[in-house]
Amino acid sequence: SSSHSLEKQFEGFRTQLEESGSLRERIRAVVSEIESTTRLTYASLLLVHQSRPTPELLEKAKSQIDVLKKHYEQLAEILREFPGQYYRYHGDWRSETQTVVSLLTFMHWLETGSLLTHREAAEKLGMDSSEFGLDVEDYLIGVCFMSNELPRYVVNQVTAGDYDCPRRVLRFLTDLHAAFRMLNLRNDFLRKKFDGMKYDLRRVEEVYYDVKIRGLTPNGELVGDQAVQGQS
Amino acid sequence: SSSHSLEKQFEGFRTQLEESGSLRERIRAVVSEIESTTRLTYASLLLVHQSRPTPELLEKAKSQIDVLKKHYEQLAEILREFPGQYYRYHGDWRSETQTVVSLLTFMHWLETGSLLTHREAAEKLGMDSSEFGLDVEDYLIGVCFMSNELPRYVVNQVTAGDYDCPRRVLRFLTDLHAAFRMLNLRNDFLRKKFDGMKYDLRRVEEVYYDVKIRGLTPNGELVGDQAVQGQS
Amino acid sequence: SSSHSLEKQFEGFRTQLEESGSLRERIRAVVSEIESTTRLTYASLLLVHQSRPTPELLEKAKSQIDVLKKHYEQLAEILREFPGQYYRYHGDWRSETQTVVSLLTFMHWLETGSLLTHREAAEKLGMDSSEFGLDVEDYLIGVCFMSNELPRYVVNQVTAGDYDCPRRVLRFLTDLHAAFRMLNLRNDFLRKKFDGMKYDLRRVEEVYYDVKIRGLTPNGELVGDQAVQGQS
Amino acid sequence: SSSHSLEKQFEGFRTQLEESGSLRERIRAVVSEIESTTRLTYASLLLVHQSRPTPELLEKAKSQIDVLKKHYEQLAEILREFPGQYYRYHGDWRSETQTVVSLLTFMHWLETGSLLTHREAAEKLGMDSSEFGLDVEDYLIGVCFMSNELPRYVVNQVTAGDYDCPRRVLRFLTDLHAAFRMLNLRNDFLRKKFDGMKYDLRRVEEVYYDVKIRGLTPNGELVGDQAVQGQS
Amino acid sequence: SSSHSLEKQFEGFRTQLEESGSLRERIRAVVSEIESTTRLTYASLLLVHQSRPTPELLEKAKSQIDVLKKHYEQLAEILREFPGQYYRYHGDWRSETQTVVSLLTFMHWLETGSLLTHREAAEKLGMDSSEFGLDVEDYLIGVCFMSNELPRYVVNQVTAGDYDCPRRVLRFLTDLHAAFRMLNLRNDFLRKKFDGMKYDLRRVEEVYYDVKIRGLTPNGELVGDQAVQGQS
Amino acid sequence: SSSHSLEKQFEGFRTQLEESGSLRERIRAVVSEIESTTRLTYASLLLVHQSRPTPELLEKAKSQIDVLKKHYEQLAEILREFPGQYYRYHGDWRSETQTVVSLLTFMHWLETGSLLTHREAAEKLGMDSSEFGLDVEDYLIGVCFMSNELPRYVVNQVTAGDYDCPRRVLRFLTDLHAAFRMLNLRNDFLRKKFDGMKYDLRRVEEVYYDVKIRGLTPNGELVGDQAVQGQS
Amino acid sequence: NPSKRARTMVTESAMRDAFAKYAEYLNALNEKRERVVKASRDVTMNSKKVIFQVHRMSKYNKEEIIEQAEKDLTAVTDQYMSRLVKELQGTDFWKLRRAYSPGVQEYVEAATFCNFCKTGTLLKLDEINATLLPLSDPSLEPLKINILDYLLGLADLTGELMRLAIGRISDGELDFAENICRFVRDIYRELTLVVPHMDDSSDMKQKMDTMLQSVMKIENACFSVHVRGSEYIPLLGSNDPSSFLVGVPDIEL
Amino acid sequence: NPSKRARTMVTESAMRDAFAKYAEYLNALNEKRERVVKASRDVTMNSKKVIFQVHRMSKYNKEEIIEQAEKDLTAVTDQYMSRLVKELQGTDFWKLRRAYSPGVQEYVEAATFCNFCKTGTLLKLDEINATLLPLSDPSLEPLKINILDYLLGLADLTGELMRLAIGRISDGELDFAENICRFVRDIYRELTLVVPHMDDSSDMKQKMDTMLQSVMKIENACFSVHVRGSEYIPLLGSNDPSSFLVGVPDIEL
Ligand SMILES: [Mn+2]
Ligand SMILES: [Mn+2]
Repeated sequence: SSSHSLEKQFEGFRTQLEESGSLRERIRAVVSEIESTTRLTYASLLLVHQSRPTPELLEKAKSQIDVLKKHYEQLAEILREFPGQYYRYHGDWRSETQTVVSLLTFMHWLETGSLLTHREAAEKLGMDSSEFGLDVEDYLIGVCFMSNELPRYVVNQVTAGDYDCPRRVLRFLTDLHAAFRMLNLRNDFLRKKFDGMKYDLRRVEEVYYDVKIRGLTPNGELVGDQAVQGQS
Repeated sequence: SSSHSLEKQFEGFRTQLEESGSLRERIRAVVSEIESTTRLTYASLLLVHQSRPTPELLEKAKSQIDVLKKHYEQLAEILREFPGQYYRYHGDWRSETQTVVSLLTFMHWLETGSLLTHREAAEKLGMDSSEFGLDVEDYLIGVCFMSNELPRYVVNQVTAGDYDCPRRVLRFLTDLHAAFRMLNLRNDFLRKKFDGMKYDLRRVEEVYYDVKIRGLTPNGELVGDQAVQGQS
Repeated sequence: SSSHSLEKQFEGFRTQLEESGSLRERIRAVVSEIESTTRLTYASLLLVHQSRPTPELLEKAKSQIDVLKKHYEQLAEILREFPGQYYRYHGDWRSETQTVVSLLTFMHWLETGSLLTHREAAEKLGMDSSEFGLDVEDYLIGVCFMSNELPRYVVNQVTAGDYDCPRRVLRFLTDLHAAFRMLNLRNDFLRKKFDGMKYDLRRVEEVYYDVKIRGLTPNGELVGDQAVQGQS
Repeated sequence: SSSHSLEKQFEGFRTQLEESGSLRERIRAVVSEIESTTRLTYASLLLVHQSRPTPELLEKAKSQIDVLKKHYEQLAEILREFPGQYYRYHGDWRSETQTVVSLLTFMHWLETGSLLTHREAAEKLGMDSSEFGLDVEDYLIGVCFMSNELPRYVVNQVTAGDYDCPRRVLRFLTDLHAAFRMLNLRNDFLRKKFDGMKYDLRRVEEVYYDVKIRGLTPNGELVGDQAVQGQS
Repeated sequence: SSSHSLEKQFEGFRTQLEESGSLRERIRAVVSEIESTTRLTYASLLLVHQSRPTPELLEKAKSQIDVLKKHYEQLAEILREFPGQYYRYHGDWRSETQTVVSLLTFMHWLETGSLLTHREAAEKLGMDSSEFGLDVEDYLIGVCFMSNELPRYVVNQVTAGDYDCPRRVLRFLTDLHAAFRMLNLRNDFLRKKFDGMKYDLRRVEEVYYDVKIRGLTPNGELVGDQAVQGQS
Repeated sequence: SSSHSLEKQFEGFRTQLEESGSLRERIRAVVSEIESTTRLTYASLLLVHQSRPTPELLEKAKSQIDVLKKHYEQLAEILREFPGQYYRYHGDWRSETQTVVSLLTFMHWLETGSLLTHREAAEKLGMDSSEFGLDVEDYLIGVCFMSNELPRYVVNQVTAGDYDCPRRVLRFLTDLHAAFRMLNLRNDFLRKKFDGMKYDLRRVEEVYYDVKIRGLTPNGELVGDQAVQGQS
Repeated sequence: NPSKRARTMVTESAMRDAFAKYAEYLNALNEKRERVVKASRDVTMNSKKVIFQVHRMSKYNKEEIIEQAEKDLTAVTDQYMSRLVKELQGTDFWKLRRAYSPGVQEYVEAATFCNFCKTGTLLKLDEINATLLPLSDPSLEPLKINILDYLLGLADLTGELMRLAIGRISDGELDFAENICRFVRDIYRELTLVVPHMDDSSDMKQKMDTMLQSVMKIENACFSVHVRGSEYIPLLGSNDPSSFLVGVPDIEL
Repeated sequence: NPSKRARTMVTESAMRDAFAKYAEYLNALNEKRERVVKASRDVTMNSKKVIFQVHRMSKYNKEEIIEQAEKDLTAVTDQYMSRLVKELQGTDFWKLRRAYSPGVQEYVEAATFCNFCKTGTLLKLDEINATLLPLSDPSLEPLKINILDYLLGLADLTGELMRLAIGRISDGELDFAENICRFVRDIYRELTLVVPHMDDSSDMKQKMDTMLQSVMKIENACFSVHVRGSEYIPLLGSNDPSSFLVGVPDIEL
């Protein structure tokens, strides 16, 4: 009967949805591990605001990256069983991955002063295969999150006596902001985050201004004054 | 019969409702172009905060104004088919136009140090006909937006060594603020934006204070107490 | 000087803003009169639900239409001073006008048994010029409001012994509903109002069958079209 | 000294602020009693919907009115200590008093078929002094609440065989509704409640229709067409 | 008849509701005058930030106080017709009165260097009767608003060469802050405003130290209490 | 050091909270089973609205109760390990248990026409020990949910030709409502649900009215007409 | 320090190169999404028209109306769904789901609505997907409407069925209304079991509430006709309660 | 049918009996809850006063102020917490938690605030619970503040510490402010690790945001003093940046 065939179709739906549900549970278990590792790493990295010696902190944090990478490999493995469904479950690890990216890029910046690229980030996480890649938007959002850390970092570094820090951060952030402007962003989450970067930039400019107007220089001498005048 | 004439009347309604719907879609397409042009132009103009040479930046930005003007002419053309309906669809381009005004007035201020008038702004956009004009409130809100850029500009100019900038901006902003105070604003969006201008003014005063108390002068020499007293 | 020309320009803005403010106040004063006239007229017209003699009620109500017309002429006059701004202030009289339309169409139906057309309604209100017209959606919403009165009217008429009323209303409402179905409505206020009309239709049918099944006819005989014509 | 006189002044402010806080607590305690008494009284009165003998129910309910009156006297006493501050704390007992009014007016209507006046209601609650009166809007809102009970009452009375009830209620509600329409209500809570009264009226009309069309009369006999016509 | 007495009662209600409505309109008309006078007075008083000569500005502002007083007398007069209803309409003039208080206390401080007391403020506004008084919380909030002006005032005075100003303001604000700390504030609007005062205090201290550390004194010598007295 | 002892304390917190978290996970797993069993049972029981033969439906549903009981025993077992913490985790099974109660009481009512008591419900679920009991409020909320099913049930039963159903349900619901009124409810969720029961009652009264006024009786005869008259 | 400066410039230009790639990627994605959204919007608009067409049904013109609606639906499939299919081909269907989901849901609503009016049964997901198959390039993976969009479409379908039922009762087609009632109840019941397993069930839960309201509106309408009809049986002397409504000669109107 | 009627009456009266029991249970519970809420409200109000008292601190009266605050806190413990403990004794502490949680949180805030000002360290949960132990009847299980309420109280503490820090900087007590900064950072960091494990972390998450704002407000204030101070080193010829603020002779004011 009609009612019976209805029942049968829905029976099938239920089976499929339950399968998808249990897949999701497996994903979530891994994601929760990622989240917890990230949190721990972030917590110890945040000691940079207290001006603890950075290399040590970075060393400790780096050791966690491999743990993260292993988790992402587990994720990749799970999804390999369901080809073409990466984006069906993407929402389950998006936000955690964005935080991971912000962590990685912040660490990289502390070490090198430059921006970790998408490819490099993906490699570090083992997300560089075509089936299980690092979503570009997630990478970019993570970079925005990283930018949010910088004003606080600058403020605390100056308090700790590093008067050259604002200049370095301002240059980096200005370049980063300019690079972002090359992107044609839709009216979405990434756009909103990028709009927020403007405030980071403004805050760093203010800190730089505070240091500059008081003539505070890295070595107690008028370093680079001519350069500044040359630029104006 | 009655039922037939009813039908005929509603046939007419159907046509009208569908026309209005498609008109709105055409408007939105143009407005989205305006939004995108404005965003790009603004992005390049904002390089003034990084002390890039202003004349070049202005040159580049100005070339975009004509693009904007063309878009507004398209809007005007569309609305010419529907006389008297400017304000029916006004809400669809308001907020974009306010940003355009803030762009134009900022550019003009950078070039001349004075406020682009409503008439001038309207002319630049080809919104100076009686059917398709530049709404006064939109103009005023745009001017408020422009004022929001000034504190940042001053901070960055001082950092770059232009110690006369605060004085110039303070004078302009003081006059602008006083002019706005003449208006009897209702408790609406414009009023809220104007209330915000107070904070811009305050910030510029602070920067002027910073420069003044340190005796920093346009010529890079320390001005003594007498100079300060001389002005008071 | 620059500061002086600024002042002069803002002097102009003040004038314009105050004009617009006082215009709005003038509009509101008139609209408030319209609202109050409509409320009183409706209140007395609604005595038809208490089976007061219809011709007298209509007579009294009609005399108010001219008052309303005068008010709309005042509105038109006010707006004539501001050509092209009809839709700028449209929101200030929309909802009141919808009620007026429902009043007019109800009266017209009581008198003639047919739907007052958009053009007729506009004429009665003096809203038939191209600068100051009756918005089609307002008209349609008003018609929906009118339809809401019909079930109540039918119930009370039958209670008072008019057993032919359900038939007449049912025919009218069926045609009206069919006409509305021709429109491809968006999911907005009008659509919602139209959905409600279906319930009016159903209630009137129920009453029609109640009467029918009991063989309650005005004269115990089948009344043909002529009766309706006799009523008009 | 200046600093000392400042201190003394603020000492006084502290006392005043604390007094006002404790006053509010006292008021709330009494209001909570009023709320609870009202709820219980209402609950037993609502047995009229189950066709319990009305006089007994009324007797029981009336005995609670004196309890309420005592509570209002407590309120009055508390406020007597703070002359002129009735409306400062009015919001704390408004909504409870509206329910009390709806209780009183319903009881009165059940007993007499007429509306308890504002003065009578105030007297019953001891709110008839000039310092501690019954706010007119609260009274009117209470009356609207009472009207909401009537459709249910009519339905249940008819079910229980009282076929005359709809006629009586309809007459009362029609008069009440007409009286309310005389008021020029602002767009506030009272207006909204009054708008709801229309639905009560409509429902009672429907029940009256049901009874009428079936020829159900108070005396259990079928009334023919002539009776219906006789009334019209 | 019952219906007639109903009508008569509601006739009375109509009168009362309309009275209350028109009372509110009358209040609002006066309050709008207060608002506009205050705004203009404030606008001209705020020229002290541009270092215009204070005595002149005060003279001009004072002349407006009498205008304000007259408006408050109008309010009092209106409310005298409705004894005990002060707090019924209090919300309609609260926020404007807080601004008025901040204006008065700022002017008084500019003239005398001390805080205008609640009683004095009330007297200046003719709000010193028991029926029409100045609410204590409104006074306190007004004082907080006044404190918000002081940092800006100090910054601009120093810019203009008045190096003694920070010391005077700091002493005043320190005392005021201490006095406020005596109050046990609830977590409401006033508490929030008071929290803001701490930032005003800090900013003024910073300016004080800026001036101090540079040895900027009016005459190059330490100025004692007598100077302050000299100013008053 | 101080920072170290801080760390140690928080280390301890984390361990405890993680334990609690894993306990919660175990609870949730069981609750999810309960939820799924309940849903299935409910879905099949809802066929009573389609007038399938009730005894069969009840039989099928009853067989699920034992499954539910087993799940509750699992819950009890888990919590036995954590004495005194029943109410810490109560929120995790509240809402599901309320639905279970509504299911049980609905089934019981269908079978016996009477209300399953708290004790009986607890027994059926094995929640009758002192450590792991059925919360009284959960029971009462469940009963309210059950009441929400009744209007729909009555409507569908009448459509299926059972004209006595409204009378039976009305009597039950009236008694239930009266019993609830004995409770002194706080302003919480239960109170809100109970307030909703009023609407169920009203709806059933309306259905009873609809059937009664049309003289529809269980056996096609005028059963109990005299009783109704006797009551009036 | 020129070398430092140089290094920074290198860094900066490396960043710009990287971002140029991101920009390219995002532009391509956004443009595709934009096209898909537009296609989806067209599908929505035209599916709504099909639904409106079905609502124009009366007792007398049922066949014509449904026939026309089916033609319209076929046109939607051929003109608009095919465009959507083309835009999506070869792409990850899940990635752009949010861009086309509204259109697909409305299409499901229209297709199942037509089908129910014609056959009284539920058009299955597989059947819909079968009609879409010919639209896509055989070399690529075809677009399959996923379960979620299908179920979301069904949820909206019940609202339209409710409107239809009220209309049918007005037309005296009691049996039709009762069929709808049964059908909607079945769907509602089945959905209660499936919904908790759906990926993102939050908006679906709200739709379930609306759906229950719709079911009850139909039930109340059927109830109302039933008690009314029963009252007249003694008056009419008929035994078939449904006959009374149909029996009223409509020509009179 | 008299037997049927009788049966119904039995049912009805059985129902009433059952509900009489529920009513009794609910009344007892509600009254207890009401008393606990009142006790908790008193604890809140008086704890707030303790906190306000601490804020009255200046550089010169610190010892007195803290001593007075501690006395006030002891009074809160003895008069109000003890009432709460008495109301709760023997009860399931978790069941009524929502009734007393606000009071307990504010108490934790006050106690840890006093303690920090006195010792510069965090008063531990065990220590607080130890002070509560003597308040309860030894034969009954004593009230222990649970971890959740303790953590929620700590979260609010940071807001008060921020206010205190701004005040201390004003008073020239830079070291004090820096201590606060360090302490608040530590707490914030530890909480980030603990919060995700909390039972109901939704409101705590919001508190974490507020807390980060507080941390940054303190950091910004310290920054501001620092750059200002550094500027004057050449002017003053001093080497200790913190000395400049403290060094300004306050008597002048
Ligand atoms: Mn739809
Ligand atoms: Mn606090």
